[in-house]
Amino acid sequence: MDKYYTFKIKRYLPDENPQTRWDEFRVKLNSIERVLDGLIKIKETRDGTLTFRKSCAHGVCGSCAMKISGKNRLACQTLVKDMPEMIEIEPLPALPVIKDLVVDMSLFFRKNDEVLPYLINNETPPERERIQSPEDQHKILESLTCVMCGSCTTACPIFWADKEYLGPSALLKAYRFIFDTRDRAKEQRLATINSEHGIWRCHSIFNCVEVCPKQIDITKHILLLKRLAVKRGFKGGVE
Amino acid sequence: MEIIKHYFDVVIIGSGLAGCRSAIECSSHGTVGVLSKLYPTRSHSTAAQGGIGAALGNEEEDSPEWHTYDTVKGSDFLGDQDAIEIMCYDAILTIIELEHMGVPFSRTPEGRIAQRRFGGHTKDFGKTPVRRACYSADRTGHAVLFALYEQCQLKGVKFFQEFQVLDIVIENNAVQGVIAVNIKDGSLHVFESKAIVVATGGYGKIFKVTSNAYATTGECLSMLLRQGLPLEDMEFFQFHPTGLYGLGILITEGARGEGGILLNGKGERFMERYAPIIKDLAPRDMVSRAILNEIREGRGIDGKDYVYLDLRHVNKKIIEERLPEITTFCKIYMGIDPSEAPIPVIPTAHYAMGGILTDNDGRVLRDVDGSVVEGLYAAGESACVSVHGANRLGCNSLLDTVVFGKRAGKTAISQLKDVSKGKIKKERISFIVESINTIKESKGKETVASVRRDLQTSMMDKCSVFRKEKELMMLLEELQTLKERYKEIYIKDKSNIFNTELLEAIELGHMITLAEVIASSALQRTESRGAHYREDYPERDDTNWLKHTFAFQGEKGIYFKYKPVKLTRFKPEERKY
Amino acid sequence: MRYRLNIGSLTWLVHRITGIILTLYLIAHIYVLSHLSDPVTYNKLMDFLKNPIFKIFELILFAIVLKHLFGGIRITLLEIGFSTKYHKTMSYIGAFLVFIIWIVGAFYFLKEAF
Amino acid sequence: MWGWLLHRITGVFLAFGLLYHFIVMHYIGHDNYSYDAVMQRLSEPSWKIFNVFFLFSALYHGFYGLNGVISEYVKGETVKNFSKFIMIVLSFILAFFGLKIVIF
Repeated sequence: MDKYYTFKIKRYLPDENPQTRWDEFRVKLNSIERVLDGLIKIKETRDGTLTFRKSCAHGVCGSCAMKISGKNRLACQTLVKDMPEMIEIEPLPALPVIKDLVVDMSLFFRKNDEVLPYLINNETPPERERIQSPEDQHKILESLTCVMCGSCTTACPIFWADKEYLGPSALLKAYRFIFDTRDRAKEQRLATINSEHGIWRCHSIFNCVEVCPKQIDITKHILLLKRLAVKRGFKGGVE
Repeated sequence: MEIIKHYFDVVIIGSGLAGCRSAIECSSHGTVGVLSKLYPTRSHSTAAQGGIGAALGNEEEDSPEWHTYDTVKGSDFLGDQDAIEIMCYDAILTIIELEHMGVPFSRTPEGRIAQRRFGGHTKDFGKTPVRRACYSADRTGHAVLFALYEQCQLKGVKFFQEFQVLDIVIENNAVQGVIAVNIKDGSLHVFESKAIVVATGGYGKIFKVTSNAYATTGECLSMLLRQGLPLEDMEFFQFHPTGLYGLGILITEGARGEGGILLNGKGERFMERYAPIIKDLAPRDMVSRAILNEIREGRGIDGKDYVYLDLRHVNKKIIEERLPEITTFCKIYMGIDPSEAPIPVIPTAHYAMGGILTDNDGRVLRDVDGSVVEGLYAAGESACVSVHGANRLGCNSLLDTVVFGKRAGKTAISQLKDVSKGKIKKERISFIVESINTIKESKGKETVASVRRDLQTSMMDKCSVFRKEKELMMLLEELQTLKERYKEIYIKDKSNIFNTELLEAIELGHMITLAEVIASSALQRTESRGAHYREDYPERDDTNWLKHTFAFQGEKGIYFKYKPVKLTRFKPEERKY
Repeated sequence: MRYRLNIGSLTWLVHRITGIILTLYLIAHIYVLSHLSDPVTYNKLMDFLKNPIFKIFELILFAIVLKHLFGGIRITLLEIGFSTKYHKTMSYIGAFLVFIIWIVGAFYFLKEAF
Repeated sequence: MWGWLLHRITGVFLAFGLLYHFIVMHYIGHDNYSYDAVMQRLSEPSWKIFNVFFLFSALYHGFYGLNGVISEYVKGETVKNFSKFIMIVLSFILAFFGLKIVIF
């Protein structure tokens, strides 16, 4: 059965005057359609200038993260039937807007790059694969599912205030490598996140956990990192 | 319009698995620039769920020879057997390398890479299903892509994110470089290079119901076609049997690998009739045809056009541990829990077997006689070494991207010294800028969306699993009218900044060209083989169709050349499962 | 920044505000006590502080202290390993306990003051 | 890390200390605010020692929290360092006055 929804979209068009405005579009959508389908319908039939990022359309690539009805979500994963009649759509908070719902993500990606997001193991690799028990792999399983959509970091009040804060996504990425038994750069990574703008800025607000499209409990991982840092502090860096 | 110039020894287009893997290979011996329409980890490779096949034999006895046989049989004997052998024998080393790069595979109790059963993969030449798919829960593509992209970052590869390639410049049979536009601000960039690796993936978006992402439009293939290069085996397009009904989101074959079965309206496990031995784990073309056959004969679920994939009997822990992603898909999009309710599925357009003609080392060939385009390489779904032939086995695609991504990168580097630096002439750039402005300023009344929707619908109706001559002829006419309508497209968004409407228009032009190649290739192949099933020629005709088709773009339309399949070890036999 | 408040961010906001108020009060408290060096001015100040308006302030201060106290308990529990699944219930329980203790305390407090 | 840990330790101490402080001040005896009552209590060494710890914990806890707020909300490196410096100076002044009360 189809229902009418009103999409109230915050526009930002650099070439027009005034650059920012709110547009409203009434769209008919059925019960399994999502906010992204609505946006596409509007772009195709109403206003071709409406700009937003999209790719996989089923919640695995992380392109279409935006603020929907006051909360960061993936547009392709938010079913319209779960939303109110009037759906307010804005770009991700706290990042410079390029156009309409597209934000400049480079600051977010730089945060991830700061925690050395790659396996560092300079020992000569063995003949076959490196052995890792299922339990060890399970420890990093949840932090692996992150698709880097940016919803968590841009939903964190600390990141809004302090752009130097590494942010939940970067800290989760640090967790993924610190707790990977094959990685050999644990000290370096801990030093990066042990800084004034690292794990100590997290005040267990849980906004990141509220918005993560992959339902990752990010704060739990940051708390684990804090306990690890405290333990390492007492032991003087010895495992 | 000021133009920003760059120079790289190797320019790689596409940052999915093939692109990143060849970038890693090239980064050690030369400067590498990777262009991508999306941020690399958003490439469609991240949506691959099932696994990556390799005869590691971690869970049960296995051998690359059996893997070769399965792939050859799965390809309905159209795959070049020397290339398939290279892939299956290289697989073991490549997967181990991936693990060393940090890919977090799921593990066996002994700590080795875990493997599960997968469609078409069997033990000792087709006897029983074998555990050959190395997986990382049901997010294998995501796990491998992140590891490869991270290794690229470690090696300092330069990425140009959100750059749309407008033209691959080839002059006097040698690669000069690439013209691209930075989507963020519309600035024009020219990348001159010695070598170009095309790794842009498939073109599933040509079909209406597809599991492919919006970025898979295959415009680089049509750019090469327009410069006289052939596209091989374009009529073979795989339809994955289990896509969520109405959404096209994929339910990995791994679900059937873990014990899921397909049920029709009468609750029968109908696959027993179509593939008595390995039933639901038969290759994808067979399962897709079986499902659509059941629906056409009125045995769909309460008469409607879908069947059930039933996982209720699979023990809950396995579903949670090994299939978490598809569980969330079913819960979020259909509101059902796979361990309690059956999942409504239909075949969806999934993988392109055809693509740019390349040899076993990733070099792009100009013609059937094997003459090479200097400095041009291709890898992954966009290339057609033809290891997949007429139908790809599950988890051979991730393997293909990684094995041939590495080989393409290695060959590109080894030939760097004897290739001269590319030089892109002014006229070529202004020609491109001209063509964009004509699209931008055209005063027509058509919209990108309407032309695209008609293209996708007609391709889905007339050129999907079941094909007939009459329908294909009608399709070709429709494509001609679509070409005319394309000239009348009106773009509302005139700005330079992030103009997605203009990009979609450019992509649409290339999609129409590709659609025409697919339709005419399907029309001229008068037999049924693998994913290409002709209702008017239902039999496989090895005597005169055991050959690859090469589509060329001539003035008067598409013309074809052929080359026999390289048979080494396995003679074509009747394909029973 | 128009963003939807939820229990997590609300608890944090309240914790931060109460923390700042308490630190400011600490400064005032030390200033008042520093008058102990001279008994006369001290007692005069004490009488001045007796009028009911300051009693109300003290009551509000009591609530602020309790709120900050229970917020701190929640955060410390989380940090020593308490499961993050219950962070919301901890906030609700904390708020409820604050309210109960505040009422009981206020009852004694007012009884004694008047 | 140590600063953060001390912040938690002082927090826990303050939690109990405050309850003790409240009970002593508001609920035992009557009219505890007069000069003599305060002086009489201060004469006992145990109350004196408790109050010294209580003072230092309160000052450290409060100003570490403020330090956090500053490092998040104050923009600009120099202004941030300057305001942090001011906070430290202020806390020492308060410590001095506080001690003066408790010791004499």
